[in-house]
Amino acid sequence: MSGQGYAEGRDLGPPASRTAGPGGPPEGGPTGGLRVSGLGVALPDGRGGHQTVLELVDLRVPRGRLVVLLGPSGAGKSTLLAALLGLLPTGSLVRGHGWWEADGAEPVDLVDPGAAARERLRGRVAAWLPQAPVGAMTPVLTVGHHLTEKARVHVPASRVPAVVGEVMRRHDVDPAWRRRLPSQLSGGQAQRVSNALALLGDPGLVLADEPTTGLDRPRARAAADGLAALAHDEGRAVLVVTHDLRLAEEAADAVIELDGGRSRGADVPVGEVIARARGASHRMAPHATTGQRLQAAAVRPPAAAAQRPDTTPAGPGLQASAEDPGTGEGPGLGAVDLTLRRGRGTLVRSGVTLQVRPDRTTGLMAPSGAGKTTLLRTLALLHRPSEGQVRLDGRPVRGTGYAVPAAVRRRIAFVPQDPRQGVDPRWTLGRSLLEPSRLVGRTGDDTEVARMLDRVGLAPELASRRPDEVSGGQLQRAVLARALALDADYLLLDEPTSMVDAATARAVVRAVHEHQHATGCGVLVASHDEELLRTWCDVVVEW
Amino acid sequence: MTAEGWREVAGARSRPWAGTRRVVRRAGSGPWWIALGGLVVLVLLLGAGAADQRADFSQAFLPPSAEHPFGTDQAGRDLLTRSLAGARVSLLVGLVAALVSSVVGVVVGGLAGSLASRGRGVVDGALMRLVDAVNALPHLVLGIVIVALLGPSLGSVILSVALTHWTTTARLVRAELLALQGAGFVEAAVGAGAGRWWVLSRHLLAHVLGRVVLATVLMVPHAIMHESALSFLGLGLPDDQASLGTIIEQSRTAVLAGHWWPAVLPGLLLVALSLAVFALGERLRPASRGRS
Amino acid sequence: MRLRERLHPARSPLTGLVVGRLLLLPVLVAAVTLVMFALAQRTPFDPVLASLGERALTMDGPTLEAMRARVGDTGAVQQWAAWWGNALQGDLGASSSQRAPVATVIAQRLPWTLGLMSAALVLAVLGGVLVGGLAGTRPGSWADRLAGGGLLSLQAAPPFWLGLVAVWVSAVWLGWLPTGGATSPGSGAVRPLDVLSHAVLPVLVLALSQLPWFGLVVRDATRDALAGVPVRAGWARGIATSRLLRQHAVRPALLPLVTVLGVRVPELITGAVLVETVFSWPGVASATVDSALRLDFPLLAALTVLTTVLVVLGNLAADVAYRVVDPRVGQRDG
Amino acid sequence: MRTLRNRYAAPLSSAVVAGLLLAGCTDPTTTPSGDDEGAAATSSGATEVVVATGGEPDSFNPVLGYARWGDGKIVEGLVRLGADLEPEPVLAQELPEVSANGLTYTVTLRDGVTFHDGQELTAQDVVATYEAALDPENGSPVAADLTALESVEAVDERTVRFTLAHPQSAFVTTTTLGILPAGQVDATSPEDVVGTGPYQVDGYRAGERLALTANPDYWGEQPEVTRATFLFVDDDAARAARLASGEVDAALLPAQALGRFEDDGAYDVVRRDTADFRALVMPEEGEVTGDPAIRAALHQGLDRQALVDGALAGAGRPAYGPIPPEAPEYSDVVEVEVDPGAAQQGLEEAGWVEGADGVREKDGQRAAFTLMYPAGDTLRQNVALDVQAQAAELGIEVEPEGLSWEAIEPRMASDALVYGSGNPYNADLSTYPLFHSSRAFQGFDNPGGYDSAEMDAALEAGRAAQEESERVEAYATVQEQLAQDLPWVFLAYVEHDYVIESDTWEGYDVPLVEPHEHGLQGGPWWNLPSWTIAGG
Repeated sequence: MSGQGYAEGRDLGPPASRTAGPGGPPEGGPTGGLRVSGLGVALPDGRGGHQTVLELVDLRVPRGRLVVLLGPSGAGKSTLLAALLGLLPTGSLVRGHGWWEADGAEPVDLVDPGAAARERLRGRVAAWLPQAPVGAMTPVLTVGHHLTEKARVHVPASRVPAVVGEVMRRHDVDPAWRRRLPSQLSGGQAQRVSNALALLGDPGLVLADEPTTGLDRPRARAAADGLAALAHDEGRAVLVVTHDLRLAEEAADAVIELDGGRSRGADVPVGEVIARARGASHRMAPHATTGQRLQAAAVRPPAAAAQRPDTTPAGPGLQASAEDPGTGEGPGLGAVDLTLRRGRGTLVRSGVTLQVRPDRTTGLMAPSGAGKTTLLRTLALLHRPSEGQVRLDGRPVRGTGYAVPAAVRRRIAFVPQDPRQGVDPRWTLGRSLLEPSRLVGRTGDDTEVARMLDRVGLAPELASRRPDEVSGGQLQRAVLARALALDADYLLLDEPTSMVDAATARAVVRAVHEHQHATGCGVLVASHDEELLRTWCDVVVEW
Repeated sequence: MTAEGWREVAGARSRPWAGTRRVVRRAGSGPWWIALGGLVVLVLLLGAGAADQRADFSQAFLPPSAEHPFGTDQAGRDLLTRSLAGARVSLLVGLVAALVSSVVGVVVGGLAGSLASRGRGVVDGALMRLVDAVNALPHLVLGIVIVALLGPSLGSVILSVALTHWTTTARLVRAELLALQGAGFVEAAVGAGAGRWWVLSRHLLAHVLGRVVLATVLMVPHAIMHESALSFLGLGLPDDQASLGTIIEQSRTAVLAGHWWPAVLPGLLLVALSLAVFALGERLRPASRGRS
Repeated sequence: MRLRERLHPARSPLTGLVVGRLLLLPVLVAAVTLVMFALAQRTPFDPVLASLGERALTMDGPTLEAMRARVGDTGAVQQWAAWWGNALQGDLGASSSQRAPVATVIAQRLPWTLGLMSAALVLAVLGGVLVGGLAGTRPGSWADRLAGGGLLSLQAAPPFWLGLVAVWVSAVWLGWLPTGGATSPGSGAVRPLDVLSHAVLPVLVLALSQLPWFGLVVRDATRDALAGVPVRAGWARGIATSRLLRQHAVRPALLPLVTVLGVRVPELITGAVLVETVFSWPGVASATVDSALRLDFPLLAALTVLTTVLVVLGNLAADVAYRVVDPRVGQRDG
Repeated sequence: MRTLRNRYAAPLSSAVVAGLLLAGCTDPTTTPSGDDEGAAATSSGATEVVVATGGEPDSFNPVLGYARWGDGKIVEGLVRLGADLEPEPVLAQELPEVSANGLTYTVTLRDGVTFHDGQELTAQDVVATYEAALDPENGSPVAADLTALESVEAVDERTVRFTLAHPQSAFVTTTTLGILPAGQVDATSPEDVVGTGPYQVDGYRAGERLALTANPDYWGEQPEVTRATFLFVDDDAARAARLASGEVDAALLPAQALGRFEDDGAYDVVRRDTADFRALVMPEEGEVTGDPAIRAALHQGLDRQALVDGALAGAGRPAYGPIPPEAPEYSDVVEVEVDPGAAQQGLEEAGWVEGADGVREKDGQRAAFTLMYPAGDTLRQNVALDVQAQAAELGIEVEPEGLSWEAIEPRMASDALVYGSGNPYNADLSTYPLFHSSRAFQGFDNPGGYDSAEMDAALEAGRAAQEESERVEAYATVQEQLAQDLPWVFLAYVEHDYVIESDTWEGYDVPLVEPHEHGLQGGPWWNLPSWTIAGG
């Protein structure tokens, strides 16, 4: 099959057009760039079959341009980069091409150049800026070792020291770091080393994977600027895959959306694509009252939310003055001046004050690692705060876990981020779903399980499956269904959409909305996805 | 998926990491594991009725033949029969020792794990220091001491193996309990109002037991090795309860006289037995792998 | 909370570790010997028979009974305290099985055991890295399967059996390698070449019995490294495949190997006991067996203490090495 | 692996060597007196011999049991027993002069004998050595031989007088005790043991080896073999291995391990007759073992020759009593015609009838007993297995059980035991401790608890006999009692096998009958000083 497919690929010939993309190359600069046409990728699913991740992707990245490929987690963005770099897992199937056109040379297909050509290409054409720079370096080798090794790919041994010195100067890598191991670098230092490593040898194409993950705003902006400079100042073709709308907004020359394995928006101006992505919240079909509030939230300037909750009540939403989320008084689930530590005492955050009100959806926006999960677990009475109080309807709750009366515990439902952790792997989904009702002495039956599954849009057959027999998205919804079945007064959701596809995310949001509409419970959603929170919540607290 | 146009990327199979995925998938499966597992059963069944053989010195040291596949020993006894009986003794000693050490391990680990999670860190700490201490003892030397002082017998061999090997299980149980305390599904049950007993009986027990069974099975080859080493050193089971180690020990002199089979063949059986039990454990592994 | 702070005062984790273990050591050694003395009390262990050895069998009955009558019955704790009292003053007692002061026996035999163990360890590590690296960098290949099956089988093979097979092969077939002792019996001198030729088989067998574990560790770690992002990133950077395998797959796999060497000390001792017995190597490990078989209590007690100390120090070395060599450990949360 | 090899290979491989050298260079096991240069200079093959014996003797001090029969190469006694079991003078000028009442023995010492350290041998040395052996503090096994000795005194520098409490006909055989200088009777390490023998200690490693060189000042003839190294190798397999790899010239080997060496012309197998018997001790208290019919059936029904051919691999001869046929005290009254049919018939007549499982029964008692043997002793294990097989034919169930001596001792009163002992020199020693009622359960003496007034009287008479004929008569009674009561079932004298490099030495093949104890003293090297170099 592969031989035949390869031959067909050749028969198609190189693309005729060599004109630059929208805007054209900078004057006097290099021509050419990346042109992905009709690319599809199917990954082996581990059971002998294949799962199509990319259906049909077309995009072009001319030299001197920065193109952002937008898409939610799991949309296949990283797979696209893997296909271009030759890093697809063994047994993957591809179709279409990713042509790389260099000055006047014969275009080469980066996706499938043939084994011999791949050996010539790798490391020379495309630079990969992986998501976590430290994790992409071999932990036992020093920075200097990495750089020297890379330099030897490109230049004879005699010139290696000079080349390494040059690239270190250019990328601001302190000579003292040469002897450090990757783990001894800070995040910013690692980023610079990673850049130096990737760009040594002067590749024409830069492929960056989620460059802003885990960075706060200023550092994310710096990263975006750096990438833009690679395109605009150095004339490289830069392709950035991300789900960060702001990055796209700030740095992109063109934005392409990836959804359902297909690319869209190649011919549309950046602003429009971003606006459409922002507006995508309408797909989540909120219930009426929330829907109205959304409009107001969407137009609010982003910076307004960036205040510390301990100094000023954060997230001045529509009714901010009436519903001050910071006092911990009155009805609601409140955090009052909490100090959160994790593990053996690492300080996560202090002075946390927050109020989850009934029939309201509160959003908590923070980057990864900021302590969202710790706060949610504290509010769910699973984690003991080192200082401060959790108040339920104004009364402080003492203790955690078993120490709290069961009736009190049942008033708060918590949906953890990773659904695989959330259900007993030995139990069928049906048994897990019935656990809350069994705990209060009711013996649930199949119809009850079927109703619960239906609420989150799952088929009743899933009740007899075990967790490892369903997909992550299905499991996420099942865990949500169990939480909803508690009929709790407060529902705490930790990154409910980060690990699922767009369809599941929509189903999750819809189910929560319907439940809230029916019961009037208070909801707290923690996420790093600004767009999700802005379009969903009544109040957003930003850390 | 549309059938046409898909192709495999040329040269992908030669990438350095190409095989890693295949290996992970293949681990713990395959018919030869099952075949080896069958050997254990075979040994248990065939070894059962073979103990009482009378000596017949006219048949001493016959090389392997159709009649005596393992040959005969210095007293003219069929070595295959003796080896199978010996393997059964080895296996039983291994099983009992592994069981005893698992019981000790579960008690200590369970105590430490549940106390640690209730904030009784001092007891937990003390128990874990005990585990460290026992771990710091040289197993075979301690076994030698125990057997030497208690006198060689089935009981002291089992005791000496069990007393030195419970720490693995104890650590495992404690770690498992602590990890499960924070597992999402336990927290979910607690959040839904479950009490300690509910969580213990419905969730924890099944998980921990699965692990313990696996650890016990994997400990059996180790215990067999210890037993045979002690027997080989003349500190293990006496000749009339010959285990494989004893049989090999008795054949040491014969090897030099050119009679290789009494030492080599039972040794091969010992290797096969250990591998078989190990393989059985590997088969159990995916079944008891709950999380992740 | 306060208690915890008191138990774990603020200090460098490494010093804390070392100090803690070194404090644990005397307690452990004291406990082990106490258990030994207590066991000796409630067993058929007969000090008179033990000290007489074979002589007891040919000895005049009345004389034997008279000697028994003279040995007073003292409690385990008193015996234990007396033993330690003497030991701390440098008197470890006399070994009946070796007919020499215990201290002399250990001083004479320890170098042989340490020599055997260190040579075997070096060979085992080298061989393990070679086999494990070869197999690990070719996952799923026939070489990998062969190495995997071979290592597992070798691991399942008891060292004493390997030793016997080696003796059989070399004594019955080859006939030119000495199969026992450490020096040629004819001369009193210790000549390096002579020792080397005697050491070949014991060292090889001990190395072979330790090799599978190292090989499997290296193979798995290499395979893990191979499946990780750094190898892919290196490949995408254009690093040559052979170099990639060496530097980015095998080399990271050596790290866990180096750090867990100390943990293997008990297994190494186990192997040494068996190998020394098979090859009549004049080390402490075979003396342990002798002393146990002849109930030579003073020597057995001293050797148990010695091996316990060795194992604890090995574990400590492993932990320290782990923290020193792997900079990532210190930075992990909690 | 290139980088790895370049950078680490050299230090690693040197570490291997260094590790071994560390062991070698610091080897403290050679004695300071060990003369390495001498060894190198005289490495002319045949003048040196390397012998692998069994385990190391417990002591090299004759007072503590070394060279009990006067055959030590380092120490010498007043007399020694020749291959014909006749005493011959060594340090004594001639055989002791016995007084008429048999109570005083007077010995005149040989002239010009010096110890290895240059001291001259005097009567005081003899007295000190014997007094040390009598001292209960020393726990000397020799004391058992000297029960009759009341006092020993130096008449003058050259004359020693022994005074006995009662006459003992065999007293001369006990004057084989090796003589030490008066100041060194409590020496423990072989390096401190100073004798008058043809060889002196030239290097010793505990548990490993003892090296001897010819004593240049020896009073007698200089030996041709000037250097002998004895390796102590407990393990039969290891001994065979070292012999096979040519490291040693001669070794003690069990018959089972002879295989290859018997067919190999480069080796000479020396098989020695012995008085080293193996017997079943039948406890008096045992329901089955104490039954006369059972004992008689085993005595008559066990085929000794088959046992020798099978369990002993031919290395032995049938035994019917504790005294070997070579000894003058031997009486053929103990011998029996093996007849399993008659044995079975005897059992039937005594009421032992065959049960459902083929095992005989009498009054609900099954004819079954446990037979203990020391674990790890392959020979006794084989004997036990053969007895089990043969007894099964008679309808008696024997269950062999290998145990440590500690475990055996408390069970000797109830369970049968495979026992080994015997010497050709002294009938008193090979019977009195084993069968006299006063010795019942004393240590390992009289393990079955046999108690017979007639036997006690006969043993005492034998011990006190002055005349040869009187003694022979007494032991005839002893053997008659044994044949009648059958407290033990004697099975075989075990032959001792030795392998020696052929065509190198001569003179080792003497018709010696060895005692139970063998190793350093026995074997072809029993008369090492009189070996001659072949073709020389």
